[in-house]
Amino acid sequence: MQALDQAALFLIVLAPLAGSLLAMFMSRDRPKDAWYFAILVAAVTLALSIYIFVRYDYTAGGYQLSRSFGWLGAPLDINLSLGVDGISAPLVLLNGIILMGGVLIAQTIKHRTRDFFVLLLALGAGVFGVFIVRDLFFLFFFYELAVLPMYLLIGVWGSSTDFGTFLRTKEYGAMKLMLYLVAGSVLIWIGILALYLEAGQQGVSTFDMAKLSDLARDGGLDPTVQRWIFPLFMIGFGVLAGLWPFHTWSPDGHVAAPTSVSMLHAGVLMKLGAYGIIRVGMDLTPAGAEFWMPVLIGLGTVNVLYGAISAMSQGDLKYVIGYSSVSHMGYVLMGIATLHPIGVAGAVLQMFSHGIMTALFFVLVGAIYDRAHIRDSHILNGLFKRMGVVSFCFAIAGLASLGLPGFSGFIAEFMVFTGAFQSDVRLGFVPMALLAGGLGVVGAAITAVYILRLLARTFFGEADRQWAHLTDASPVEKGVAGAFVLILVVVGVWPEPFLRVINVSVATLLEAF
Amino acid sequence: MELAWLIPVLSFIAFPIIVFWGKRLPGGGAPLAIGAIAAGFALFWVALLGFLAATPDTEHCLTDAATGTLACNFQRAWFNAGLPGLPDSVALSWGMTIDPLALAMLGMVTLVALMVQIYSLGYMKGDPHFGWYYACHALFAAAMLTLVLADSFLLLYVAWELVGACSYLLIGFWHERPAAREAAKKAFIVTRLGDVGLLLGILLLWREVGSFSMTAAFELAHSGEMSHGVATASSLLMLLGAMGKSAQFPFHVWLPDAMEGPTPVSALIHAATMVAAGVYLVARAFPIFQYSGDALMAVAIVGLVTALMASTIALTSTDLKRILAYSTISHLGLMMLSLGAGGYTAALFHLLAHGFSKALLFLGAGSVLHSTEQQDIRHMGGLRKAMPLTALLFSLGAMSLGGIPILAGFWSKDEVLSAVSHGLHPVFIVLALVTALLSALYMARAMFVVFFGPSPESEHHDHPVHDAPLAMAAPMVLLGVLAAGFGLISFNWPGSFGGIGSFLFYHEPEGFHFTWWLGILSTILAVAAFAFGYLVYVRKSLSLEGFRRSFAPAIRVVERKYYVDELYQWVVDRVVMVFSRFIALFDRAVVNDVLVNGPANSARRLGVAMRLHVTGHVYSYALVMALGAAALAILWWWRVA
Amino acid sequence: MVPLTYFQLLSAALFAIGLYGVLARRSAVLIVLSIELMLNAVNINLIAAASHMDGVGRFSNFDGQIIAIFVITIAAAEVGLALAIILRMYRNRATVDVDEINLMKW
Amino acid sequence: MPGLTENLLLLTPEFALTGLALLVLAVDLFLPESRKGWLALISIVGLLGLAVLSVVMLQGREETLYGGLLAVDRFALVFKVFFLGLGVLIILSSVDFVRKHLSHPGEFYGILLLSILGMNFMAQARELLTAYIALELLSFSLYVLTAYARSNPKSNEAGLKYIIIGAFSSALLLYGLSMVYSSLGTTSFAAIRDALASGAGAGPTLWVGLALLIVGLGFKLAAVPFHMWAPDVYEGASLPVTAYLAIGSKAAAFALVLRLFAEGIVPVVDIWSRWQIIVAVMAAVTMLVGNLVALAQRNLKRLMAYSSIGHVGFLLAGIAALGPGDTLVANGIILYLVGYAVTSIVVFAALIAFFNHTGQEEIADLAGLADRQPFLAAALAIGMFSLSGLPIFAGFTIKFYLFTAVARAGFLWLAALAVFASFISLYYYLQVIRQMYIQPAPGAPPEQSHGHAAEPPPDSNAHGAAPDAASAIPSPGWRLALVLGLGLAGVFWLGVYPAPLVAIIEGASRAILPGG
Amino acid sequence: MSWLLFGLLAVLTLGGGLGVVATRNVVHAALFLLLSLTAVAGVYLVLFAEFLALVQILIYGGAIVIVVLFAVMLTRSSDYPRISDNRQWPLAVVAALGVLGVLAAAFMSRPSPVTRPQSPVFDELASSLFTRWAVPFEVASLVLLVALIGAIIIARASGNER
Repeated sequence: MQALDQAALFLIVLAPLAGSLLAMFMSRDRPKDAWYFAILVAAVTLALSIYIFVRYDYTAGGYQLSRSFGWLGAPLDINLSLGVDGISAPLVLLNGIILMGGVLIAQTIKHRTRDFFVLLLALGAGVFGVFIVRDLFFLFFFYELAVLPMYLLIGVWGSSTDFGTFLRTKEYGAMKLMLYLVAGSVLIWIGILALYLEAGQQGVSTFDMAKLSDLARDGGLDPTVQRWIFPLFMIGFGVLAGLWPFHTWSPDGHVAAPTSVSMLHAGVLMKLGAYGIIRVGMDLTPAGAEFWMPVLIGLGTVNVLYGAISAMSQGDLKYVIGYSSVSHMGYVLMGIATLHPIGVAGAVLQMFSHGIMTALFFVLVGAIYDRAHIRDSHILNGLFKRMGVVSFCFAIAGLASLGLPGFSGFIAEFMVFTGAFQSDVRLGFVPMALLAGGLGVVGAAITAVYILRLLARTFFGEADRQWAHLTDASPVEKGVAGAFVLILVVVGVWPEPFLRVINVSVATLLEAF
Repeated sequence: MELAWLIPVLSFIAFPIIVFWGKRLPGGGAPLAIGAIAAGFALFWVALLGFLAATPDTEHCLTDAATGTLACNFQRAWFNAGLPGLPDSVALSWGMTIDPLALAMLGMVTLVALMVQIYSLGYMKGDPHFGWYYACHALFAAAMLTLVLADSFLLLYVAWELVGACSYLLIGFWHERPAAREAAKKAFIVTRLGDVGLLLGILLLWREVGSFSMTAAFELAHSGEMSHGVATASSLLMLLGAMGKSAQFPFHVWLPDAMEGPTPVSALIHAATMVAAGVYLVARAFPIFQYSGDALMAVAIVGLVTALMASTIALTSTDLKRILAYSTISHLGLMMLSLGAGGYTAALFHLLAHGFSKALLFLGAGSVLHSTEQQDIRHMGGLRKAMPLTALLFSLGAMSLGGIPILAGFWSKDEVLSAVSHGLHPVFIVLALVTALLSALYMARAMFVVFFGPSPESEHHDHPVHDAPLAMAAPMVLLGVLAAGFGLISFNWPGSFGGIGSFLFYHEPEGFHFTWWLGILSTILAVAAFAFGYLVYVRKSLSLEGFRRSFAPAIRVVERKYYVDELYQWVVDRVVMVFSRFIALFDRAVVNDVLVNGPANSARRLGVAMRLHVTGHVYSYALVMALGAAALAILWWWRVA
Repeated sequence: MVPLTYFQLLSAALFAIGLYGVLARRSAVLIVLSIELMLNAVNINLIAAASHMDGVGRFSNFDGQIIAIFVITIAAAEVGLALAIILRMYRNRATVDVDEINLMKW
Repeated sequence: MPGLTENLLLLTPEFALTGLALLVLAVDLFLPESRKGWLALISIVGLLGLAVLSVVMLQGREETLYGGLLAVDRFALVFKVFFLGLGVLIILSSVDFVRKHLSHPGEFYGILLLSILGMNFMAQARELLTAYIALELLSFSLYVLTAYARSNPKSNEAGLKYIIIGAFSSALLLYGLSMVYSSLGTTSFAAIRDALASGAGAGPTLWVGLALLIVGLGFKLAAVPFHMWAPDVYEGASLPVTAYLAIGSKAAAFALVLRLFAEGIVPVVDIWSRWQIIVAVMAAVTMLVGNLVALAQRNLKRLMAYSSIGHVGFLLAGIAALGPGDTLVANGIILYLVGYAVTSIVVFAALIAFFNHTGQEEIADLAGLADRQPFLAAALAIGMFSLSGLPIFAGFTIKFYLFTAVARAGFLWLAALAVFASFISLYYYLQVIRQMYIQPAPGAPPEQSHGHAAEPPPDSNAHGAAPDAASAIPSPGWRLALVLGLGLAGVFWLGVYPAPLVAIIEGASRAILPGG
Repeated sequence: MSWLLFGLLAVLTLGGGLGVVATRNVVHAALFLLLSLTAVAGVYLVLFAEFLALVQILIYGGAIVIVVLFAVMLTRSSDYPRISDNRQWPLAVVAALGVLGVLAAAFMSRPSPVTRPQSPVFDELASSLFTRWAVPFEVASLVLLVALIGAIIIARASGNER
């Protein structure tokens, strides 16, 4: 136990990374082996992520399972410092789950299979890294590492779609996604440098987030400077979180991406952005965060409504889900921006919940696309008759996404609204927050509109003859989808195991405000 | 009494079992659902007796200052939002309040649900998704019972949404029919619009109270410390939710369409229980509404408008189930009106009486539909002979709702009218009486046309029309008894029972009060209406043709349901979807193509343009170097000088 | 005595002439010749400075001349190699006109 | 008066290197055509031996020879080993190319070795003329190597342009040198520093002289606006020579510039602080021009040329940010040079392997490489990702280090601009990767987009069928594979754990930045 | 006397230079170069740098100009006279004047030292060259070696290209 505690965090990054490197040396001609190997690695990381989550002692709070490895000394002071807190622990678990699901679903990849898993595991390692490091350099390192494989994953294994009036090739989707995310990271990088400099002015030249956080809390960072730095983080990380108007990479990326990549993309990658805003923006530049939160809450609201309204008139299933992700990430941003314990905790829970939910969506859309080779909801119909399990799960995912109680999304969204309604306790933007909360609720209603339209149009009813050949989900797909549904329900009914972990760290985080 | 938590939980447990293993269970899982609800009904009696035995000294129980009634609270921790112990965190619990209001609803819901589920055994026999049907029923029952028992607004909202979802699933049960799909979607979305208000109202209250607990909110309102504006705003917002669920104008459009679902579902969800949840909500939050005052007025107006509008439409509708649906809307409006007038007891009494009667009517209609496979009353007639039991029970229900004395509806409606006459401006009572008259008229119409009128010549039934089988008949009989006799509980009977008003009241126990002039007037109106109906539809001695001709335009407006559906459709097609398409186009053309591709393309074009400076001529390279050298030298010199 | 500045100005003028030649001529050979002019300007400057040193360092007044020797050496090597390349160019392309020597551009 | 033999021992590696070059030239005369491969072997073994010799002999020595002309210090040693190692890798990757595409292999290797000697002296020079002569040794070698493929018109043209512009710039540099000499009477870096500090002899002649020196060095670095020769020369030269140009000559020039600035100018803070901005602007313009113009390139070598101009911009930002006693920036520059070299060698080795089999060098020619030769494609992709500064590869770490150092020195805006410029660069690096991984190989069936209205297309996973035999490329020979392997290992190592290298570099920086 | 001599030599130097950059005939240009270089040697003499003057005459006047003339002969073709200035010559004038301006301004901004020109004796020069400047000297020899090898390889008639 002691030994595992010491190594768990290191291993959870190392395992997928080493898996990725080892997979490079596997034979290209035996794709099945690569799949089995990837499952093995993913299972190890899943086990580790569960261990980490369970092991997190919510009564103690703070960062746990911490380790630090020296990397570069003063004046840079970069160390590979690891640690999880209540905000990252659920996200680590989320990534473990989604990575496992993604690897399983990737069974259908037949082309350059080995390379696919090499990249997918590297992606997983990057995401784990971001969630567990306590050093700005390594945070940025893993952040970019998570972005990097996306280009090839989408570009090589993706699909191009002709929408009649416009064309979305996989090259375009991949290129845009990559450029967009790296553009965001440009801002982050500049922000990190600025933060390092400002801390250096105070005699604390370091990239160590713990030290920087202490410095910020002691009032060591000039508030004016923080106000300049925070927007860099807000937009930089916001790009990855799908912050309006920097969101278009996301739906287009989904449309181009293969199923398991979409799962990771929407399931965890977008969470990195929101996590970054919390972990870097709010924790290290609290005064800046406080100053800019009215803007963020406004943008979050725009996200919610804009995403939902856009989703309403989309025909392609992946566009619908993609825009719906934009909309749902709006709740996360909104929750963060409330600066209220309930709102922020809701945002974190929403990250988890949306991760599972949207991954489920993509599993199902992928299953449909694999069989029908089309994702146009105007052409597909009556799927319930042909693909009962898929449709059933889709309906459940849809209900979860419109915030139906009993599913995790409700708890999270409700907490976000609650936070928004109370956030004036600390800040002077009551009308803003009330409006945001109110419009957020409206957004949930709009979600109902497009989800139900979709269900009615595409899944219910009689099927055309051309869909007679469709078969229901494979056992692997059923298993993954079922597991996701189960998680949605369990968290929706009994969120306490998650919330008690999240609450403790959110409270610590918000002490700075 | 604490065992009451089992009532919803049993059904909750039944749901997944039926979903996953229904096919392997005997009877497709139906016995499990029925068993669960039957146990719930039994437990209701346990809870009722426990409550009646309780005093303010009993553990968990105390007299609620805001409502003036005894209430018992039981809680289990659910989850904490925010770190426990901090001032702005909130601990949420699974909690139930057992008080007269909850018990009354509990009894009605368990009973009607039980009846309907039994009835469905016959009605849904042979359906390919029989198990799924019962699973949904179980889930619905669980959610509805949770709604009734909930002690916090949040839990209420949870249940509220879940019943909506069950309604959605059950309306869309026959999803192969496009109309059913559309109706399900419409029902969910329209109620969801109202729910936006409900959730906002709840959140607004939370903001004021700092807790989702109803008791806490009521106490704050009762003590007068709640801001008046917040009370008004949040109660109006909650009213929106109630209007959505209870199909009040202008959210009423979903309910008639919801008749696309199986008829027992209509009986249970869209007549007796779920649609009453709106009224229940207003009653539950009555302390806040009353504190606001203005909100109560809004409730009254909404109720009156709805009642009037729906009853006129019911008169012109030709679909049997839709007549009943509009009737439901109208009666829900009356209940709202009563609440708005402060007639708390009257509203709830009417809710219960209407619930039994309307369930009965729907089950009767279901029986008719089941055997004739026909919904249009113009194609029916004279069914009295073929299905006497159904005819009897249906007439009982219709007369009860029409306000024929002694039957349950008469008493409850009179209570309502009495409350309205006491609590509100005279205009209200006049219009309420009009509604009562209309209500009797359309009930008479439905009853006489279907069962007593002449059988349409053109209709030849391919298979013989038969009366309801036992599984369907037994529940109807039981409900018929209630529809007939339920009104009797309103009296002060000798002994300890002081009538419903002594049990279910707000602040002050109420005795039975009967306003004589109103009673007589309404009796006259009801009897006249039925007599008129008899003359018109059975005897055919009166003709409405002249009336129809002279008021043709007005009638057309009513027949087209005041164009509310068209208005909705127009808004959706011409505003919402157009806006959505605009946003989608904006997203692609402006946000993506201009703001995203634009800089990217500009950078590339800039690169293409800039590369021209490398001309390939060695002398121009040298020239640039020379100029650069001169410039650098000048700058270098200038900076240091 | 002619002051140092005059020699320096002479060198600068020669340098500028050479520079003009490099920038303005089309024949590669002439460009090479112009570069030689520039290098000569360097040498004038070096030797003039060396001759006018007032003994800043022990060897200082020699150094200019020594540097000039190196410059001449390098210049010679440069001319040789450049002309060899021009010759090769001429053989392959039959031109020494730098206007035509732009297979590669942009 | 110090004699010729003064501390001759300390120059043993240089003499040995000269000897090695002459040996190769001599052996060439006696080797039959089929055995010319031996020359490369001799060179490589010799270089490795010299590297070991240098480390063993010079470790820990801090000396100044010939009255301040040459330094024997940690800085020189680090660069010496770097250049020797680079020589090994370049020769390894040239062998196949030379055998296939060039004549006179003996002279090729001999001149290459002599140019390494020039680079070594550039890193050691503490005096302008010595530096200049060393630089000319390197330049002349490169002129010859560039024009080496004499039947190739592009090679001729590149050689001609290179030598003309090179001679022109050396004239400018020499004129600067002469102006420095005329104002100071001496040309050692230390004298420049003293003159700047005391003001004796300082004046416009010195300023303008220094500016012209920078012009001459700027040409060598290919800094804007002295960069225009670079794309043509890179394109015209043979691939191994291009690699050598991109890595070696650049690194040597930076070694020289670094020592010149660190020892001659930077210590005089009040003057340097006024000049920094000029260098910074030059850096800014360089990185922008290089990366923007690279967006419009189609030829791989030209792309690499503009890309390397962009990287020079980043390195110049480091030069601009140099400060007295601040080793972080100097570390950043040296680390960047090493990381850039390691990455570039991977890229060029892969390109050489590709060219050896196909004779193609346009970006579009790479189409489908991932199917035709996965190893090459992966190596090239890793190189490209690293160049664009993405993590787990050297590029990320070195950029982060350098930019942090630049920002820390007070040039946050320049660091920000550098970050932005490297973002622009990502686009064209991705274009290369796109060709290899996404575009189908020539001859493979074109992939169609899945239309919504169209017939259901074939299974999306079925595309990119195995390439036909014609388009497949055999795996690179063992030499190139070795280079690629070593390079990739270096790329990963630097990307993950550069601390040991940083410690070594720190020593080098201290040698030129006293008080650091 | 020295003024007169300097003036004459300056005129010859610059005149030769202008001739190099202005003439249309390459052979004339080479001869102008010879003139200019010889005048420069004269300038060295004015500066008492006899050794350098000697080197100048020998290497430039002899070797380089001859090489140039050889090259001109070898590449001679009918189009030589046609070649003159390129299109950017006005810009070239501006650049040249600009550079001249900067240099002249730099030189003139400082008072000239009032020292007599002086010169080292030959053996001092030689011993400095072979002691202190030994390394550059040897490197320069390698430069010559490289240039030599390169010139041979590049200029040699092709035939065995692979």
